[in-house]
Amino acid sequence: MGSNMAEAHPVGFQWVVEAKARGARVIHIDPRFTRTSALADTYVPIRAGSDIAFLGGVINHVLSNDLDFREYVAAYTNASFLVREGFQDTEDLDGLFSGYDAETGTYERDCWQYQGADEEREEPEGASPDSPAGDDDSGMDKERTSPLGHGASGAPLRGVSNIATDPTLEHPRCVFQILKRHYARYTPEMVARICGTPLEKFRAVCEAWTANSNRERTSALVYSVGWTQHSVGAQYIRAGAIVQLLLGNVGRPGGGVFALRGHASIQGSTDVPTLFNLLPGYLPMPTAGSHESLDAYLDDLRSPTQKGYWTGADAYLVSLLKEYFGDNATAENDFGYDWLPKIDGDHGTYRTVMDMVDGGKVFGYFLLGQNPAVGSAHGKLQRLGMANLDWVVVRDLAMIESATFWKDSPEIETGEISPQTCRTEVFFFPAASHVEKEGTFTQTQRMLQWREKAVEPTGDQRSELWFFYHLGRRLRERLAGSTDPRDEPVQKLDWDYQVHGDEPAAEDVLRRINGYDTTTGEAVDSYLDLKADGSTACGCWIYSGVYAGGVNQAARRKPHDAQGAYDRQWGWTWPANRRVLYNRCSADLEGRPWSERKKLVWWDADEGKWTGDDVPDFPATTPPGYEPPPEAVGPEALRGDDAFIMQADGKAWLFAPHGLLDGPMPTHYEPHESPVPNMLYGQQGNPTRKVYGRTDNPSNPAPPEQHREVFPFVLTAARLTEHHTAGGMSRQLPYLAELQPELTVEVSPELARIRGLTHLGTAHVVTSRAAVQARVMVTDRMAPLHIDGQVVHQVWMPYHWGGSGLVTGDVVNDLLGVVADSNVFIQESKVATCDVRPGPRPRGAALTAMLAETRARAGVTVETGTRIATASGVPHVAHTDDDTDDTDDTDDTDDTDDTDDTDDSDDSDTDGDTDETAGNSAGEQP
Amino acid sequence: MTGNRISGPLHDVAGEAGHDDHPPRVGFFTDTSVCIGCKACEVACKEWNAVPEDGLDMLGMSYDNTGSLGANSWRHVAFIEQPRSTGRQDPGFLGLPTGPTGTSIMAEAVGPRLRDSERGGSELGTGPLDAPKAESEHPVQELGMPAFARPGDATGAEGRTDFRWLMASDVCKHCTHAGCLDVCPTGALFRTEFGTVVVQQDICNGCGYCVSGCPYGVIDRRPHDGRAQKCTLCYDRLHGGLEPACAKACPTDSIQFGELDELRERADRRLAQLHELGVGEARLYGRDPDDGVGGDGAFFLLLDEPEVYGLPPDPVVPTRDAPSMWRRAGAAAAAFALAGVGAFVSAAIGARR
Amino acid sequence: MGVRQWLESWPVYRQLTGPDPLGRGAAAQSPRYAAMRPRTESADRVADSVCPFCAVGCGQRVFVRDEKVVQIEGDPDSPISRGRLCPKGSASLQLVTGPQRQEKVRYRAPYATEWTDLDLDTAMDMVVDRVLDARERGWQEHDEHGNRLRRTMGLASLGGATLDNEENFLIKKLFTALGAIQIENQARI
Amino acid sequence: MTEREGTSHSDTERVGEAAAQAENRDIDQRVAPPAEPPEQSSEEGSIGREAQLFQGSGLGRRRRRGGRGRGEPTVVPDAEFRSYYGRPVLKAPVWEWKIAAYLFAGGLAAGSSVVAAGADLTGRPALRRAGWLGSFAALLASLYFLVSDLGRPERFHHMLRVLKPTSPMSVGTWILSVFGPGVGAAAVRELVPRRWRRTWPARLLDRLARPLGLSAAVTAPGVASYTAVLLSHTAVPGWNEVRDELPFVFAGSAAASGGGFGMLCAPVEEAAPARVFAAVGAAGELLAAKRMEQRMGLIGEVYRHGKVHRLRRASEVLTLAGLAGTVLVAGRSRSGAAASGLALLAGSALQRFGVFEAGMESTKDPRYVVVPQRERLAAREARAAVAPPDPG
Repeated sequence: MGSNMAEAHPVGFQWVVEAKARGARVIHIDPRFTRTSALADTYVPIRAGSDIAFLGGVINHVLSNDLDFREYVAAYTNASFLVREGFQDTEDLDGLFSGYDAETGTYERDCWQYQGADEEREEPEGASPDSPAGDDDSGMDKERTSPLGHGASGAPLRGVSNIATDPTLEHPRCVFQILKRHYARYTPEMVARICGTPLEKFRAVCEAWTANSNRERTSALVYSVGWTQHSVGAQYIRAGAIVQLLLGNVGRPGGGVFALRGHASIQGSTDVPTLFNLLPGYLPMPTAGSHESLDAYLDDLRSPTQKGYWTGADAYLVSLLKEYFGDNATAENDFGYDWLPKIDGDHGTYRTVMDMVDGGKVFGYFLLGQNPAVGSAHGKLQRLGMANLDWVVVRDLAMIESATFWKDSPEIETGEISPQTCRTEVFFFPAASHVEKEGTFTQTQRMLQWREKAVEPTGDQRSELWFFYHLGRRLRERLAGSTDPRDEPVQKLDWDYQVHGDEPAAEDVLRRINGYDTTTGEAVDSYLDLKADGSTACGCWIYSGVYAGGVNQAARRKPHDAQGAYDRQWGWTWPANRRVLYNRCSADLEGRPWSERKKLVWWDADEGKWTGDDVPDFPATTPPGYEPPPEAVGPEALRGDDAFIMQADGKAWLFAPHGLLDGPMPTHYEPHESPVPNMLYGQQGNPTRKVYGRTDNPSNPAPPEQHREVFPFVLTAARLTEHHTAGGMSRQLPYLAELQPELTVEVSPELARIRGLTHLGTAHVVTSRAAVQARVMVTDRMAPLHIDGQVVHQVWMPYHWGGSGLVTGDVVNDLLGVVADSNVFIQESKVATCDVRPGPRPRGAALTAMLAETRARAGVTVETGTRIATASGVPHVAHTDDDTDDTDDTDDTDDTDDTDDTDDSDDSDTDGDTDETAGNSAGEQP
Repeated sequence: MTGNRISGPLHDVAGEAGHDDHPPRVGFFTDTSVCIGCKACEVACKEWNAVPEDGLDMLGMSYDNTGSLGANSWRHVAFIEQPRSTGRQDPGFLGLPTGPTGTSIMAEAVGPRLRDSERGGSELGTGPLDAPKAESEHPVQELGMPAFARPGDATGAEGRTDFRWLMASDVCKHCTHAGCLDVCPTGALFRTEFGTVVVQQDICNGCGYCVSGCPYGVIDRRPHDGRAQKCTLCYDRLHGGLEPACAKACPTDSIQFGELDELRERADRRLAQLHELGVGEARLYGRDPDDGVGGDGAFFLLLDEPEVYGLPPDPVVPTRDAPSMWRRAGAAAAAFALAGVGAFVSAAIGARR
Repeated sequence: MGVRQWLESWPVYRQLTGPDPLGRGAAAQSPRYAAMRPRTESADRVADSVCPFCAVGCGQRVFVRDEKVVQIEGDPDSPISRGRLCPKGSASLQLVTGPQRQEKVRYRAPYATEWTDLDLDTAMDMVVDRVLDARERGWQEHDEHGNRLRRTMGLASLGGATLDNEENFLIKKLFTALGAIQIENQARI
Repeated sequence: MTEREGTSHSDTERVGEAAAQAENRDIDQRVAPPAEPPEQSSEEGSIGREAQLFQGSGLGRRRRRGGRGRGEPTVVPDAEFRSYYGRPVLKAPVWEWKIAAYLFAGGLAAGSSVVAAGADLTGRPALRRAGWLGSFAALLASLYFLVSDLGRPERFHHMLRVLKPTSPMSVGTWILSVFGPGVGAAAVRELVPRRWRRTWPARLLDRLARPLGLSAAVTAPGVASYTAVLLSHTAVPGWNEVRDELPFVFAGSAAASGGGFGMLCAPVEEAAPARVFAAVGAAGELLAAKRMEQRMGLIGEVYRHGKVHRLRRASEVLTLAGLAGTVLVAGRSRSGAAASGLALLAGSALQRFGVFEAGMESTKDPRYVVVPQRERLAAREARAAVAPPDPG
């Protein structure tokens, strides 16, 4: 679901094809019939934006028929934990959980907490790098702080040993029963009404999924940005994870929730983040107010009494600061903690772009291999923002739309931008390509692979490493004599990397990311070696081990046919070269594999340690039945069955007492723009979604608003195999451009008839933001759906086109507005509403007038779509001003898997049978 | 060296072509049942062989914007949308408010317009480039449409339920009896020691005969270059012990390269497996050494009739009929000679009279 | 070339004297084709690399001859990709060697209607000036409650998902030291 | 449908499972109905027909276009035919009009050389002179057409690299390389100015011209007829399907044009053999062409429609007129002879262009490839059904 793997990850799809050949059943759940569907055994249609309803239906099927893997669920999840008495479910509050504040559009989340835990109330933090975003600003000033301050650590919990549990799972307030009640109305009939998925199809999926998940068999779930790019995106993944946990498909071979990410190192750029709310290794950026000192920061990050490996956060951060500031970081100056800038809300890319448009706040912009004029939602906003800056630095392989917006953006035609009046200074720096520099990419399965440099770049082409190293060097030279304290961090920076000629040595950077002993200079072997006393430096603790033994482990290339299962000698996978996370779950409570067929790691009683085909994801010598002493903390506090070692309570969270802003359990909310009302609750959309009510960011009306018939169709967009994202790396290449030369809009024959569209004719798709012209592709692959008795049509467009390159076209992202998931600020770009009209779109002033007229007809105002609360019993407040409502925010990461992504399509695979299917599964299957 | 030199089964093609001590015959088995239509084969082939881009035009044939094999595309992925399902696939659109299938719409938009192009659309990159006239002149109309059709509007007995999307990578067949090779007057086309058929670019003078000699419509003359071009089965790579670029790139191993005998066995097993799984419509194409070209060096597993993929259902190498053609020509020549002699003889007789 | 040699190089002669009387195989082969070898064989070196497009992380081998990339193809040793590449990966050679690659720094002055050339060194210095200026103008020492911010809002950056970990590390490190926080990449898009 | 599916399993025996086969049929039967467009009824007219197109028929087009050439009903039911978006299966020949011109010029050279050689042997100097010169001119023209149609004309001589019996073009090249020098020698002798006749090269030429010319005449039948094989020995349905008659059409056409040229250029009194040759040739051509048209199956459509039809109809009329003129007036009237000769020449040329064009047309519609092959397969299957395959 939410992934069009065959098209977006074709080479990874070989493993699905292979699994299918071995008997696995492949199910593809997607709004349109794609190349993935073509190879699947079963294609299941679904309305874009309704996946939680579908998954909730699966959860309901599992729970109401007692089909869960009970031993697994009882032992490894928090199913037995009791939740506080004050907790109220969406069933009670018309789609809201308890704690909702309609004024701010946020939740007070204390009431979601476990009974017995955290009585003093705590700041979150603490999930694992691969566990749900943690944060919780309960008790904090909502106006100003944010859970963004919690990195990816899950939620810190105090008093975990006090949490009340009911091992029988019968207590009405235990997670298991709460879950059961929460999804009780997600019946197959309801799923069919909401998703448009025919009843029989849905039942077939439920049966296949549950029948294939047990001791002997596992099912894998694959998603991509078809899940993340929603206003409820993080909860989509949670919903998938809950199904997989209930069925015992996490941490076991052939199971899992696979995030197929879209860029060569997008995983790496999340781990070693170029993200505003994170420091390397999912440590949070310090938050103003609450993180005034190192101690305050650390206290907020992890509770000294919690379980698991997040208790080592002090060592991780101090080692990072040692890497940043070298000898200048000392215990006396808190290792330079004060030099870190503080965040205090949403500083995400869309917020920043709006600040650019507003002027006076942002002056300069670096674009590093990114083309927001085409690739980001609401392209017009992006271009207008850039046109309102002092300067832009673009570094790319080829001339892209984001470098030439001042002379050839679509706004030239409408008069909104003209070269003569655009003051933005633009620097274009040609970049070195992947073969002209060395370094590591982290692929979608968290594997770092080293690339050798093949040739030198030509002319002025340089790597980013060169650019930033020398930019830093020059800045430091410029500021060397400054006495301004604000320049101190730059002066104190340890910028002394080895160089080859004038090119910094990537291996040296990697070695320092890995970490080293500051006295001996020797590389550390794992994050367990890191110290909080300043004796180690480490750029990214989760990458510790990539240079273990002083050897570049990411450069290992032992042929796959020359090594055993799991290919542990190819590249290096964080953490600790572990290929399957939480693989303790592959063994039962006694540490024996659930079945011979599905064995992965197990307890070797003779040796007194965990062993197996993969690196065990558990304290090496903690036996299966271990009961820690009550005073134990951190890793030592993990019980023998606390398989989720990064969680503060050692358990996988079916119910998230902390860490998510929009509810402890995934709940079906309609997309921000939807043609239908929410059939489950009065609450239409995500009640905490981030809306930006601005005149330049209008929304199409959605129920309960009027005039949604002006935009009657569901629009979704995605990738084609033949192109890459915004097209900068594909539209410029003849061999790719010729394969998909024009922007198309795919419509069903039924819709074509309704709108008078002819195959290969021209049409334009209209939203309240823009009109985009495309060639019409009338195809059976698109099909209308029955949604609660109405026929709803979906249209699909690929989004790779822009104004430059060998093949050009309108920018599909212009159609989208900006509305974001409250947890991770990822925009909802997988679903919107639209109209489709035959013929070319108007141009110039006529276009502007047509859009204005359309908005008027639809009654669109700045308030449209901003009344995010629609449940009964709460005021329906419009959230128009974008200034101060930075209350909700977060960090990313999710349960059992990586998080947000790139750009991609919707769909999915549920792969039955033995083997894992995803492309990110590195290697052979058992 | 005896028998079946110009048609019929021929085991040792390379030996027949004078290659002593030759390696085993190699070829492709393209299993279209696992093709994901990614077109990696097209690109990998072009990168390796420096084949030029074949036109940036949109053809409207599902996701096929290449159109056919030709001088500038030695691999071609066909995309076929059909209102039926394959084997154990479930009917994808069962229970949806669908109307009649629209798979005809594409062909209706594409086919008729091809004829007006110079070579009837058999050259690469030709297709309906422009929007259909009638429609592009549509004014932008305000559509006062109701947002939703009433339930049942589009349903009914005619509603489409089944659907499948066939994808298949086509390539030169490297026939046992190759029409192109037989008619080549320069020896530019030759049978390699691997049993493949290759155009030698240093020899070809662009006579164009091979283009008409090929019963599959594969080989073509490259405009501006003037020479005939087609898949070489990466002859240079074979010399280095490498597999052809397309087979190497193919993500799902739809394109398999290997020794032909082994590939045929593999294909037979795969066919049996698919039949067992209920994919009764699976069939092999070009595998049979008894066919009109003596079997193909590159053969296919298809899920429908060959012509649906643009392949001839029963191709025959023209050379098969060469003896009879020459006999007829000989008779005609004799008649011609007789007429010539007769004319003068009769004239002489007439004059004498 | 002697007459005999010339004659022997004439395919018709070889047809008449050799095992290929019909002239469809050995007799017709040209010397160039007889000697043909894959160009990867003549590479000076081969670099192990990784495909730069999506996140599957397929292995690539980059063949270099005379300091030019002459071929990029899948690395058969990779347990991820087993030597296979998708169309984009297969087009990597064109990506790195194609004419679309820019080689020179380009500069567009305010209100200019065209690009001009700029020396790399000068451009770097100009960027340094601008970074310092924007940082200064956007500096925030405290928020309205007096909490320490110590940051600048004058600068933003977008990109990283296509870059190396090492590069992302330096980007984040430098910007963090400068106090710039609006550092983002595709992972949030 | 079922039957058709069955035929495609030419290797079902190989699968060896009657059960599997039955199952195939089963499945095919089950899925067949939706594959057929629902609107088969006549009232849908062109739409229904176009709907066939998605399985790819070019028929709708043929019908419409055929309107110009008085469309006759087609033989093959539409439902039998499917294709890939109506795209051609075969490549249209890359040859241009020059190849058609070559066919004519080559035939003329051959025909004229026979006339010239006969005239030489029977003492008809004017006819001889005209014949050799005409033959030589036609030969030069044909070589020009041939070479300039090459993609790489400078590599013309590569034609002499090999001698391939399987390649009519190779065979033709070698025939021409025997034919050409003889014609050349004989023609050049005719052109030697009077004042040079006494020089020794001229005397040598004088001596050699006759044997060389005769050798050319001996190869002329080959030149006249090989071009038919050249066209037929292709996958082009419009040429391959007429392989039995085309040599006679072309040989007749060559004779008609050679004789006609003699009639045009030589005095009536010397031209009697040319008249006979032309008449016999023309008659032969007409008869062979008629037979060809009668025997053609589906491919006949391309011959009966459009440009091909117009060209060949004109050819037929001109050839008939030329034949009549030859028989009735050419022996009496110089101008009548000239007119008849011209008509025959034009008729011959148009015949070549017509046949050439028919081949081009026949590749543009996949129907002409698919339908006959389907019929062939069906026939084979029917035969196989009657006589079970040899178990060996």
